[in-house]
Amino acid sequence: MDKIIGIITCNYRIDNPEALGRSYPLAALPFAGRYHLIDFPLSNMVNSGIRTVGIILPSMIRPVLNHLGSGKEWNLDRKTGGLFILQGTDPGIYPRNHDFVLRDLQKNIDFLENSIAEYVILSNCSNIVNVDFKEAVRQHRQTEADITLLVKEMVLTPEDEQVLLVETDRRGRAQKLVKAQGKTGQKALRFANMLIMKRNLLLDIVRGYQDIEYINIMDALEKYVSSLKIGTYRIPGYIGRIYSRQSFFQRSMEMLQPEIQKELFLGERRILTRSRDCPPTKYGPTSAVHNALVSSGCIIDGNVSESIIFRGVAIEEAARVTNCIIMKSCKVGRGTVLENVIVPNNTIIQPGIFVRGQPEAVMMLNINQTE
Amino acid sequence: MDKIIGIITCNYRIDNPEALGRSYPLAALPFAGRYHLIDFPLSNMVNSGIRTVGIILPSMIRPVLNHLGSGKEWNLDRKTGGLFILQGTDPGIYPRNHDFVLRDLQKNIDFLENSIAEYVILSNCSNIVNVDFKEAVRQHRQTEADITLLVKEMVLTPEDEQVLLVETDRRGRAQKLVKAQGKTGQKALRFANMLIMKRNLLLDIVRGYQDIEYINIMDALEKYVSSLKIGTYRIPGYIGRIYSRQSFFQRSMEMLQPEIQKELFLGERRILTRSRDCPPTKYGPTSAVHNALVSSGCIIDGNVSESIIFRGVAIEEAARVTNCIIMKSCKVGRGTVLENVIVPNNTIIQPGIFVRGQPEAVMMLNINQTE
Amino acid sequence: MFKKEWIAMLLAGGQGSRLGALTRNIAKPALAFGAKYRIIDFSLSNCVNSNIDTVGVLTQYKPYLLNTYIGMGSAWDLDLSDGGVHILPPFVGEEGGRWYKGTANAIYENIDFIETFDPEYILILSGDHIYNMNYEAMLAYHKEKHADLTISVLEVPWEEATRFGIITADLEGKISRFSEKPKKPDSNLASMGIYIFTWAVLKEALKQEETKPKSENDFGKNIMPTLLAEGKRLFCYRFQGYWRDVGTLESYYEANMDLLKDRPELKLYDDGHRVFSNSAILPPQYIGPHAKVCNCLVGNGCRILGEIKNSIISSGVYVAEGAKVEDSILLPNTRVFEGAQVYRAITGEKAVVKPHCVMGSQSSEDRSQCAITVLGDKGIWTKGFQN
Amino acid sequence: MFKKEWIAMLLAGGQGSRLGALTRNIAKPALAFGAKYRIIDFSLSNCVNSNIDTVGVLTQYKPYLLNTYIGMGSAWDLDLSDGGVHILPPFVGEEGGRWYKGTANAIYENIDFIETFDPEYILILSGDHIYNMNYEAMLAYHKEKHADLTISVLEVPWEEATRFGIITADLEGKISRFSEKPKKPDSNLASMGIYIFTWAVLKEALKQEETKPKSENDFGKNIMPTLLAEGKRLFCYRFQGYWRDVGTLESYYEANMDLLKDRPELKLYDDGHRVFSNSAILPPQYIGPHAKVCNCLVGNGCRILGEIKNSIISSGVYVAEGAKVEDSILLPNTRVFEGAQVYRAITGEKAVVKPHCVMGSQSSEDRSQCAITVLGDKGIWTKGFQN
Repeated sequence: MDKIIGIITCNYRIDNPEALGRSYPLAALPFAGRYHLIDFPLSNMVNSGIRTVGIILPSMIRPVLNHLGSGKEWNLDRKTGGLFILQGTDPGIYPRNHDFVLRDLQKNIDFLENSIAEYVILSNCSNIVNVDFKEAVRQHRQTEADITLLVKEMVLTPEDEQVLLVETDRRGRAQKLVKAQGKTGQKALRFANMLIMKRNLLLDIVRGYQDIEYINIMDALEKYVSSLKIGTYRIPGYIGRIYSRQSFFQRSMEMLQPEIQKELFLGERRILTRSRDCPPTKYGPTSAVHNALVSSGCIIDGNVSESIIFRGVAIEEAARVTNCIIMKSCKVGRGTVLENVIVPNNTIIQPGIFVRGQPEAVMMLNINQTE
Repeated sequence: MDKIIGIITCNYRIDNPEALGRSYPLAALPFAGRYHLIDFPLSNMVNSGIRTVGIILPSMIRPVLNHLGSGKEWNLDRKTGGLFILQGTDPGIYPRNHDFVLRDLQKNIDFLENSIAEYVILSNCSNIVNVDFKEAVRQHRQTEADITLLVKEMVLTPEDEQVLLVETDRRGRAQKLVKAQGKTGQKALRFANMLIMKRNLLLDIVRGYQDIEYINIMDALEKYVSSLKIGTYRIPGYIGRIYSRQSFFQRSMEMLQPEIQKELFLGERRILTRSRDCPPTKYGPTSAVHNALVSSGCIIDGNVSESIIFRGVAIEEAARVTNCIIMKSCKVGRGTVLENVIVPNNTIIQPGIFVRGQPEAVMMLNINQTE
Repeated sequence: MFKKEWIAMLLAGGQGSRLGALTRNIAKPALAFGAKYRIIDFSLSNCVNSNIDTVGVLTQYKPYLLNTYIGMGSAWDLDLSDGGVHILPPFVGEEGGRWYKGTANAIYENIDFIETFDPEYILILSGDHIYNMNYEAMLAYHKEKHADLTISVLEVPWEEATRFGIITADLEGKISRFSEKPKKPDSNLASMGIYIFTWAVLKEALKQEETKPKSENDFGKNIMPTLLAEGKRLFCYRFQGYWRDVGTLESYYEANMDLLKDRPELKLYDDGHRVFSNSAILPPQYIGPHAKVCNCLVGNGCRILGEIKNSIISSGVYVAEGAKVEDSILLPNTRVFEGAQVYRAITGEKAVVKPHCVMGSQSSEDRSQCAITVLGDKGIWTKGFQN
Repeated sequence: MFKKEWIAMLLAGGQGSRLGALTRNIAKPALAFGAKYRIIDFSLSNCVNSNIDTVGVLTQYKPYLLNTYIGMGSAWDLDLSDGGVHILPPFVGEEGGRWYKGTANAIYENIDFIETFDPEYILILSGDHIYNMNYEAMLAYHKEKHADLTISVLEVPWEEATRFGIITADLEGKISRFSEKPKKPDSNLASMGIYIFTWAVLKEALKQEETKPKSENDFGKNIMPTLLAEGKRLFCYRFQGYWRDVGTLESYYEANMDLLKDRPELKLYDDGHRVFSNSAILPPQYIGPHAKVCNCLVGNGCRILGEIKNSIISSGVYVAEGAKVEDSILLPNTRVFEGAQVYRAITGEKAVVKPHCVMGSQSSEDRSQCAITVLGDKGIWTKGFQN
């Protein structure tokens, strides 16, 4: 797949990002014990043989750059191709929920122009998915589509209100792009924020819209639905999207299902991430752990169930952690009880504390932050 | 030197940077056939055993990040330490010629706080120099200075008007920091835009000034001259500073001196840079080359003298290039004559052209730019 | 290459035959240890933590996995353009090929390699010891004593001294005698097999030794006695802390189990001295809804659905529901299927324990007296079926 | 490791004794070539440009410099976690150590390595050929013909056919005969020593060959004739373009000189097919005020103060003022001092030509008839002093 390059946008925004704790760019949001959201599109591209990936940075660049490092873990520390760090445009002005702002591509048009690739795959970082782009490109070629949108057939939940749906004809060709508003409970094809097109077509679109700067590529596409051949590729496996604290929590808990673990993290095309030198995790004689994902470097002496535990967490004796997400380097003191809580990085929780959120309204703990 | 970290500021500005051609950040200005200015402070730090370097980015981040890549060439693609990419503050507001704006350090204070290093070395990227920081730190320790400024004894030229001079007592302790204005022809100690201090002292200064945001660290130091022990370290070898197009040209031509080449580029502590795969340079049967630095990947069939030729340049038969800097991937057509000219990257100069600048007012060619 | 003050040479050629099936396919230093490490991680990490930037690794026995594991050393920050890790297998020269005859000969054959760095001192290490140590302090001692050879020693219980190479030294630390496994030890200082030589002295000694046709070309047996006899300055450097030679099944097992103690002597969770390793990217471990995990060290990518107790569970291990693992070491990617039981056993990489089969003795009373049951790499255990 | 469609095995064990002093200290594939390359760069770059991501490099003779040069393969983008370059020296197994007996035996000894990738096809290459080639087209041909073995061939002039291994094939490309250096060739298609085997077929053939005690275990001499005799499908793939075996001093010299032609057949300046190499970071070359440079290829870091003509000047070479180099190849870091003259010579790495000394014949008339004068690595030339 040396004829395909990827672009990942890290600078779109979601409603109320602060609800996820620190002001991370979403691309650097920690997930499933050791991953960051950008790992998903990046690994999917690399696992599909793509060797050149442009990363459009968010305004807070450090968490993303520090996570990517040299790109070694994705075999992207290369002489030809590799990671290209592209600067995003000022995020203050354009609307939220715009994934692919043409202005960002305009600013980095030389990345597209200097390439000799035939195709470009665009993706944002809001989906938890392991998708084989090779298959999608094969279909794109076979159907001779101008653009292929990756979609997922699903029953809409109230959380999906803001997503874009694709209405197709019988052969899968897009007829209309519509908002999901008011369609809860219906079965529909949700746009999965990934699309494939010829590099030259993308260049045409970017150049064509250079005066209307802050337009989202999807808004531009709406107008072309009749003139261009826009196909759809249905993602076969699991896909989960993160919009908010609650969907972040739900998606995280879905990672406790062994089938989903296998699909995302254990196969040949597994999701890759930055490797860190942590010792193995130690379970003491008094530990009791059930249905939990536990990352390395932890010392577990207490009780953990239905939870996600990140790297370097200590859970002391007689502590009880249920239905929680405990991010890296936290300490849960002896006898402390946590239920339905998300605990951000580096939080020290003293012994004997009791915090209980509700399953439908998970709490974000915000105490004693040392970072 | 695992007890020392480095910080390189890439986001200061010089007067009229456009005079150097494209709007490069100065850190990415090409120099001496294959180097960029950031190579100098970065290599000096690495060659002195420093394994952790923070880079404060300019607002145009791509040229700098693309040049640094994974940091492999400097052995900085590491698990512990390595390159830390730090975001600079908005450069629009503060004055030019500020190298070390406290606001930049404040914004990245966690880099300083998370470190366990004892000392910090700060440097900007405007000096062409090969300096052993180990020696400077040894002297810093020996003299028990709070801060050591790296300086160079020199006779001031009109170009040095803006620089900072350090007046010292007999033992080399700084008594006063003054501007060089009106001191042309005098012998003085010029501040070389590099300094050493304890990490904790730098943290104190940064925290102390958090309300006066855009102050340069040197302005802060002026006030401490009497209360802190500010020493000076005299750089023994060559040092050249770039302020403007003319000084860029002069410094470049100084690279034709074999002694300076040896000192900067050929010894054990040589300046390192990004390696690129270029074929060797081919000199045709009709070539005549004298007193020139020629980078790899060139095809030289014409005449070249007193010039610096970057990578991948083609100089056709009967072309005559004298006292010029030809940057990468340019083509100089058959019979074309260039004198006292700087030619930016990727310029194609048709056959039979004649361009002559003056030795004291070098021209910047600006035609047919494909980039 | 530019002059280095010191470089390290790591002897990693041993077959490790006393480890039986575990080292049938891999060199001993590449053997997995402590749920996520390989034995050589400890020596290499010690080098990095001691600011040694050049390490030659002498390999001979089935080196492929070891070579691949070490690679360019980037896992230990040793992928340096001016130094770094170098794998040194035996090679064919103009006069034909020569295998390494002994520890000293392996160094002798690589004198050219060493000379490219023109070192003052040379540190000789074994690739099969488990310990955290800063060699810088030992070098400082070597320089202070103006020694020709400094040997790192450990105080052992007197009753065990007969099992070690024992060093007799005066109050200053100057060595007067070296006895290999003495019947009546006059000292309880055991050699740890860690040497700092002044390179000029060692080079001379290696060349002399090569001229002796009957020599075993071994550091302990030949080089040290010769230097002592010649009146060279040999000193011992006392090391305090955890150190284990894991050359036998029992010592390998015990060293692993030491990590399960309440406050293990070997610190893995200490930020100041990190143990680096080269590990695959695996997800966090998953502990199932009916799992029981008690006093275990567990690596990444494990899926534990059954019961594990007092055990070392390496990366990528699968323990099915209803399976039981006690007092055991499961090496990477072992799979223990439903209803299987594993007691006081070591399973090799990618080994399989079939459903309802039993390894080791079920009765927990005298288990610590039993022999350790071993299943080799990719081995399949089908014995002891129980329903 | 996951299944690969194909992997490459690169034979780099040869001593290259016909290259004399140039390969006294290094394996032939590590010999410098063309002012900034080493011979193995061409094969490795071909692999990368053909999208092959797994290469085993079989080494045996003085492999240290080659190992260091190849490293983890990052210079060729071959430092991949799932594949990449693997150095494969001979090793000691349970039954003792065995050197590689021949080209086929070297592959045989590494069957375990190959099997970890479970390939369909295997590409066998030599580390001592200079050419740019995309092996993907050859693989497509191999698949199209349902071949068991495809051999890459080159049309050579009929009068030279007696110097090569000659392939006789029908119009379809099916091979009917193979004759090593035939006196009366019936074809002018020469084998380039590049093979694609269907792995299952090769594995079987290698195992059979091992059972024959008198076999030389060589691809050309043993494996190919056996497969032909067994009626396997052997095809030849015609390569168009520049290809040179640089196994002798003369062919090595000529291949270097070919690069100085007006339009060299070997394209080094072609972006579509890049030749990668692992080079030190050196400054641009400096051409002094009184230098004369005419028809030369010059590498980085050179300081040319004298006169160079029709020569290949590798990285880091110094030519003093008043010195003269003609029709020569100076390998990396050669120093030619003031007044020295070098004609039709090859100087090894770090060689020195002393002031006012002369190498080779000064008279330019019959120079091309003269033997090539060779100075080995680190050699010092003190002959022919003239003042």
